[in-house]
Amino acid sequence: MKKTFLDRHRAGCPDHVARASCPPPNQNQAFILPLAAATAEPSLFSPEFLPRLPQRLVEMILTNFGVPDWLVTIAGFLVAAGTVVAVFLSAFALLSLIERKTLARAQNRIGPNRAGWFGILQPVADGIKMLTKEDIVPAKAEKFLHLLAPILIVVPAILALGVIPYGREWTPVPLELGLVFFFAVGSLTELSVFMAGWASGSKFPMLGAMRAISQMVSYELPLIISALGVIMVSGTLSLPHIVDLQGGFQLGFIPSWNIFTPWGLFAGLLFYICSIAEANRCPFDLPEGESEIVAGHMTEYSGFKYALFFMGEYLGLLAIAGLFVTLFLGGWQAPLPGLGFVPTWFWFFGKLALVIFSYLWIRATYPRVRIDQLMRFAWLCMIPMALLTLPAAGIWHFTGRGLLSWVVVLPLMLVPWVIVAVIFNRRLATTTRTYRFADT
Amino acid sequence: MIPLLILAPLILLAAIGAVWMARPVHAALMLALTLALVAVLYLALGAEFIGLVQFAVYVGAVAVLIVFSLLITRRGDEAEEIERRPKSLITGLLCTVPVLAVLAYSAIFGSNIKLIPWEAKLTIAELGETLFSSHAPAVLALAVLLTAVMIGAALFAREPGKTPEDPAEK
Amino acid sequence: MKIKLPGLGLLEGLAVTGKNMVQSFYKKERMTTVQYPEERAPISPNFRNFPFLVYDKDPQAGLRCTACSICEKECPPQCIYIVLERDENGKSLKRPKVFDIDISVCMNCGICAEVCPFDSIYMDGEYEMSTDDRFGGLLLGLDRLSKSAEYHMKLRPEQASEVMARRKADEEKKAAAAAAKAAKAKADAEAKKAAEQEKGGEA
Amino acid sequence: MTPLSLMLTLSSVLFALGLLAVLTRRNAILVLVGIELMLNAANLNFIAFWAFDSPTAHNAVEPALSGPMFVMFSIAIAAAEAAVGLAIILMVFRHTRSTDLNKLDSLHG
Repeated sequence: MKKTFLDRHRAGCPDHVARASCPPPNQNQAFILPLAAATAEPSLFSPEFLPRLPQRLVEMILTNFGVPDWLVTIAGFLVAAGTVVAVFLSAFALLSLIERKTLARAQNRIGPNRAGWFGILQPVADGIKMLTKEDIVPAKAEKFLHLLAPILIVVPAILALGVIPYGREWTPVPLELGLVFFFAVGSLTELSVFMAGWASGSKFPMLGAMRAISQMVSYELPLIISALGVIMVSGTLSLPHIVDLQGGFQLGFIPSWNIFTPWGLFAGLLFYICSIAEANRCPFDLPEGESEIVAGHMTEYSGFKYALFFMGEYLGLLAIAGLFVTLFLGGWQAPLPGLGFVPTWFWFFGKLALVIFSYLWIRATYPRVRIDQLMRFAWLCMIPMALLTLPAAGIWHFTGRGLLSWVVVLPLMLVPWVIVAVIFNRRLATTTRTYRFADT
Repeated sequence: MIPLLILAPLILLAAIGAVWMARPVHAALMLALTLALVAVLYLALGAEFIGLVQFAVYVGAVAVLIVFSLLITRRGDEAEEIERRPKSLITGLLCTVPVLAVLAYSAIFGSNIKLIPWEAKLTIAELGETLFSSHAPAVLALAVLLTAVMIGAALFAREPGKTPEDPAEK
Repeated sequence: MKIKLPGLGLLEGLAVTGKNMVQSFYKKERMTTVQYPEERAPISPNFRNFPFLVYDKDPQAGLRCTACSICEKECPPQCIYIVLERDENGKSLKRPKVFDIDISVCMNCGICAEVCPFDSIYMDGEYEMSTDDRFGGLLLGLDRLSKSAEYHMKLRPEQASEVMARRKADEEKKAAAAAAKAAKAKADAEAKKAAEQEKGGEA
Repeated sequence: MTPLSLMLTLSSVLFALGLLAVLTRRNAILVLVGIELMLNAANLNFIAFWAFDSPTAHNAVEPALSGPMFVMFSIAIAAAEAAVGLAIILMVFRHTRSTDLNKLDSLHG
C-alpha cells in the first residue's frame, strides 16, 4: 500500500512518547485489543492489578475446573462488569453524601452528620427511604414506557463506564472504538428523557422533557467537536491508546497531557463546560429546575424509579468526568516523573475526585441559567469556539508540537476567545437597574 | 450465523410495530428500536464503526427529531387512524406484496455468484484513509450539503417574520 | 482601575464559596449552625412568642391578672377568652375563673402585653409548643399560661426588674397612702371623739 | 439459506414494510418513518454484501471498503433528509394546522 499521510505521521511517532507504549496503530487490531501485553503473569495481589483481581481470580478458578475457554472469557467479562458496577455504585452513594456535605460547607453548615459516624450511613438511609416510598404510576401514564424510561437512563451510563481505562492494566472493555461507543451510548439518554417526559402523561413532565432534550442536543455538538481535537492528535479512537500517548513529560516535569497543550487547554475547558450541561448539573440544571418545572421529566416518578433517575444522573456525571480525565488529564498517567511505584488506577480516581469536586464547587456557586441564554450560549459561543480548536490542533501538530507551536497557536486561540467574550458580555450586560424608592 | 438468526426476527417484529402501531409516538419509538437492532446487526456482521455511527446518528438524533416533531404537531387523531386502517391496508398490501415477491425471489434464488467468505473486519484506520484519500471530494460535497441542510432546516422551522427578539436588549 | 475581564466574575464567585468552604473548618464564627436537639441557640432578648400570665408567689392567689379583659378587647385576632370569677352573690372577685388563649390563632404581636395595666401578661420565649392534638392542645388554659415572676425575671431580666421596681414603688406609695389615710382616719376619729366630748360637756 | 441470502431477505422485507408504511400512513411524520425504514433496508444490503463477499479476492484494485463507504454517506444524507423533511412538515403544519396528508390538496387545481 502506498505510504499515505497517516502512515508517515504515525511512523514518526512523537519522540517524547516512550516508543514501546506507542505501537503504530495501523496494524489490523482486533475489535477488542488484546487484554494485556503478554508480560510475565504478575503476582496475584500486586497493587497494580488490584482492580483486575476478581476477574483474574474467577478466570483462574474456572480454568482449573476445565471450563471451556470461551465460557471463561465471558465469565471474566461479567466479573469485570460486576467490579465496575460495584465500584461506581458505591461511588454514587458516596458522591450523594459528599455533594450534600460540600454544598453545606460552602453555606457554612455542617451537612448530614446524623446517620452513622459523620453521616457516612446517609446514602443507606436515603436508599431505604427511596425503596420504602410507594411507587405511584399516574393513571394517564403509559405503563410500560413509564417503567422503561428510568432503566434506559441508567443503562447507557453504566455502558459508558465500561469503556474508560482506569489503570495501565485495567480497562473493563478495551474497545478499539471506545470514544465512538461512548458518544453513541451517551446519546441514548435523550430518548429516555423523552420517554420519561411523554409517558408521564401530564404537562409539566412534557415541558421539562422538551427543555432537557433541547439542552442536551445543543450541548452534545460542542462536546463531540472538542473531543475531535484529541482524536485528531492521538490518531486513534481507542481510549487506552489515547492515554498511552499522553505519557512522558515535557521540560522534565510538566506531564504531556492534552490539557497542557495550547489547543487542549481550550478544548478541555469547552469539554468541561459541555460535560456540566450534558449531565444536567447546575448552572445548567434547567430541566429539573425546582422553581420552574416542578421536577422536570421526573415529576411523576416516586420511590425506586426516582432513585434510578438519580443513579442515572450521577453515573452519567461520573462517566463524563471519567472521559474528561481520560481525554485531557491523561487518564492514569502520573503527574510527576518519579512516581512509578504508585498503582496507576490511583491517579485516575484521584483526578476523577478532583474533577467531581470542581463540579460540586460550581454547583455551590453559580445560579441557574435561563433557557434562552443557555441556548444562545451553546450555539453562538460554544460551537464556534469548539470548531476553532480543530485548526489549532492541526497547526500545533505541524509546527512540531514543541515550544514554537505554543507561541504560534496560543494567540490564534486567545484572540477570538477575548473577542467573543467581550461581545457576549456587552450584549448580555443587562441595563443597570434603577431603583425607585417609595417617596415617603 | 447464530446472531443473525436471533436478530433477524427481532428486527422484523420491531419494524412491523413501527409500521402498524396506531399511536404515532409508539410507532416512532418502535422505529428507534428497529434502528438500534439494525445497528446491533452491523456489529454482528463485523462493521463496528458503521454500527456505532448508525446507533449514534439514528437512535440518538433522527429518532429524537421525529419524536420531537410528533410532539409539536400533536393532534389526538389516533381514533381516526385506527378505524381507517383496514381499508388502507388492503391497497397498501396490493402494492407492496409484488415488490416483496420480486425482492425475496432474487434474494433467495438469484445470488449464484461465487462468494468467497472472509473474516469481515472493518479497521477504522483503513476506513479513515479511504474516506479521505480516494473519497475526499465526496466528503467535502457532503460537508457543504450538511451545512446547507442545517441552515435550511433552521430557516424553515423558524417562525415566519418574527426574528427572535433578544430579551437583553428590551 | 480594576480591569474587568469577562471571565473574572466567575472566578470571584468561586473564590467566595471556596473561602467559605475552607474557613468553615477552622473559623468558629463561620459555623453558625448548632446541633439542635442537643445544643440550643440562645434566643435574643426581645424574641417574643405566645403570651403568659405572671403570678407573684402563689399561682392562684398571687396571680396579678384581675380579669379586667382589656387585653381580650385589644387582641387583634380576638384569641383571648376571659371569664371573671364572681362569688355567690355576684360580686366580682377581680380574678379570672377562665383565661384561655388559642395559640393557633395568636400572632405573637405583643399588644396584650403593652395594654395590660396590671403587668400581668408578657410575651414568652418558649418555642417548642408542638402537640399532637390540633384543637385542645393549642388552647392554653390558666394552668399552662401562669408562670412565676422569677421565670419572668430569668426570661427578660431588664424588663422584669423594671416591672418589679415599679411594683415595689407602687406598693410603697400605696402603703404610704394607706398609712396616711389610716392616720387621717385616726385623726378624724379623734377629732370626732373630741367634738363629742365637747358636745357631751356642753349638754 | 446462506447467511447472505438471509440478510437479503431481511432487507427486502424491511423495504416492503417501509413501503407499506409510506403508502398506508396518513400522518406525514410517519411517512418519514417509512422512508427511514427503506433507507435502512438499502444500507443493510450494502453491509451484507461487504460482510459475506471477500472484496480483495475478486479484484484487488478496487478499494475494499466500497460497501461501508456507501453506507457512511447514506447515513449522513438520510439524517440530512430527515432534518429537512421534518422542517418542511413543521412549516406545512404551521400553515394548515394539520399533518394529515389527505388535507394537503390545495394544489388540486
